[in-house]
Amino acid sequence: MKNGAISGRVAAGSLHGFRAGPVILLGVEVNPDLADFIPLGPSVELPFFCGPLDLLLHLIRKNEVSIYDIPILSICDQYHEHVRTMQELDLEVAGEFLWMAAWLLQLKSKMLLPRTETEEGDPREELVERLLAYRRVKELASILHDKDLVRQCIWPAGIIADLDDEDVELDWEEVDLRLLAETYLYVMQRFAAAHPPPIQVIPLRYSVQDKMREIYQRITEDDLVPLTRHLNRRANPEEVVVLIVATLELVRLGAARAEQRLPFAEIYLRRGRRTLDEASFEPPEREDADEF
Amino acid sequence: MNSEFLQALIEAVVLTARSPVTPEAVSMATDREIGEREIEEAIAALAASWEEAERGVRLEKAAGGWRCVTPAQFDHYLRTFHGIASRQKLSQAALEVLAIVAHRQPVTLPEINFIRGANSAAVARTLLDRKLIRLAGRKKVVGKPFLYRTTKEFLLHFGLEKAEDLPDPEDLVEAEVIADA
Amino acid sequence: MNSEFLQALIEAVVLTARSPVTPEAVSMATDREIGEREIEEAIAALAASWEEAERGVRLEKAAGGWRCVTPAQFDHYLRTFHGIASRQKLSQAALEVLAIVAHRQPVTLPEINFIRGANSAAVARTLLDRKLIRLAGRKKVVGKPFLYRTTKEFLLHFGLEKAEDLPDPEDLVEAEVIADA
Repeated sequence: MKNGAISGRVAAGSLHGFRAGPVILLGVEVNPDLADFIPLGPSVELPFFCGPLDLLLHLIRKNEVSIYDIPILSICDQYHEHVRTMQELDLEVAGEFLWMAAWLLQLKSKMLLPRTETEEGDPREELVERLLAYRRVKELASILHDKDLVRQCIWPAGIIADLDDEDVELDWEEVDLRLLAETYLYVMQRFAAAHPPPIQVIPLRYSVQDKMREIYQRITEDDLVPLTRHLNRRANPEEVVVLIVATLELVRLGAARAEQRLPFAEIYLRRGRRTLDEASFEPPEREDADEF
Repeated sequence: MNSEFLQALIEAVVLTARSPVTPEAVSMATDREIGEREIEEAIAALAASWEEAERGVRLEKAAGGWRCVTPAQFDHYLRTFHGIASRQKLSQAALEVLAIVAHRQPVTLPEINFIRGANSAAVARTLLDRKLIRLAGRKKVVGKPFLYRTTKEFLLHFGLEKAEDLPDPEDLVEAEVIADA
Repeated sequence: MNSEFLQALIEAVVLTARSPVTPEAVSMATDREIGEREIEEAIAALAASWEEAERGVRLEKAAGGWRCVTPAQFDHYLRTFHGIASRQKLSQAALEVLAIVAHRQPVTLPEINFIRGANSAAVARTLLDRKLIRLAGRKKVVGKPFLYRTTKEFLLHFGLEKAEDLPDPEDLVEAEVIADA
């Protein structure tokens, strides 16, 4: 009777053991507090499946068919229907669901074809094997789930012995490659923090005033300067930044006008209402200049 | 050393130890004056006496040794006292990956993915972070994928002495097939 | 809540607490169902009963609360026990030196000291004793310092065939690579 007892527990739906808990929409776990506020259109609640095999097992169970004799035609249609609903709900459908959909289609076509003598075995064989293996995993996972719930309520007791030195010690058995790598990265980060690279002072290679002069001269000569094309010729980002600042400064002073007909279209620079003399391009005096 | 003193000593040891206590280590602490067998018996007697009376702690055998834990009925009060709102439950995907690693260890991620029919990389990472699984070298096949094993933390969390103590899923499913027939 | 349950609850609290336990905090853990006075009495009764019998722990009043301590007569045994337990442990410093040797081998002690910002000679000696690192010649620089490498025992523990199989630490800590491998 031992077997009977176990099977009774299994058949009683321990495979569904996970379904309780938070509101779970297909593929997305939703915080129960927020579930009411998620606009979903018509209220569709689908159970959560953590993979295509999970979904297939659910369909087999729902249809009350044998795992060893899956009616591929109808299961395939239901599977596709389900994946379609997932897509209609705008839920991200993981690639593995689509891969299984393709496999089922292939099996369906094989089942529809008349069986030839030369063909060996049932085309469903591999699928059955994988479902059986997965069902075992789910069974064990269900046992772990029940244990997890109980074990979460248990606290390790222990007092700190006065004679212990407080150095954190690690169980050598538990030291794995990842901990070793994490420790290495931690040490190197600490080293980098303790030894910051020396600050390099790079002299400015472009001055705003020079660029203002350059653009102003071009506007005066050509009257029309395409800004983006002008900028594109400069590969150095430092120079591009200085050029843009210089352009904005010219527009602010009224020495240039910028025109754009359409969003994202070329920006043209024209002569402004003000004429600048050479003195306007001198760097402004700084009050605190003496301090440096 | 009389038996009362030995029991008190064991109590002091398990309550100050940071990981499960083996009778061997206690025996060594007495300079082998007391044998492992005697200590094992004393621990078992202590565990039984704590189980009988209403006590705030009990002794359990897990991960190859004995450790002190609180009974589940105090969880609510302890969480309030320690200010811990709630604990993160393991997701179904995490439980499936754990089940595969526990049952087939050492096992690689591609193998886990194949059995689950779903990508399990993110889940494996979470389990690594929670120290329920660990990396245990690389498999000597093309690409040298990492091998995974369960940890001592896994055994402690699920109250197991060793991973093999989990029921064999083959048995469970076979039983169901017999019932179906 | 009967008095036995309350005493057991107090036991669970004091044995999981990391600092002295006040009656007020226990009262709050019961949602003020039990008053501070009643809890103070229960703690005192518990302390007295532990004092009477030969026990591995006793309760003492300290810093405005109650805490668990081990009686002095067990000190010798506890010291020995924790000494034995720590033999299977690795200190954080040792893990750091091991990580540096593993990922930068061959490497000299002055280099390790420089990276860690701390003298690592004693730690390196421990790792040499445990056969996790080994000497591998001398570096041809001033002072000709010894070079360190990891050992076969090290590889065995991490399930690797050769030191070159050690993954790039950056990659290993990223989830994607665990998946690809």
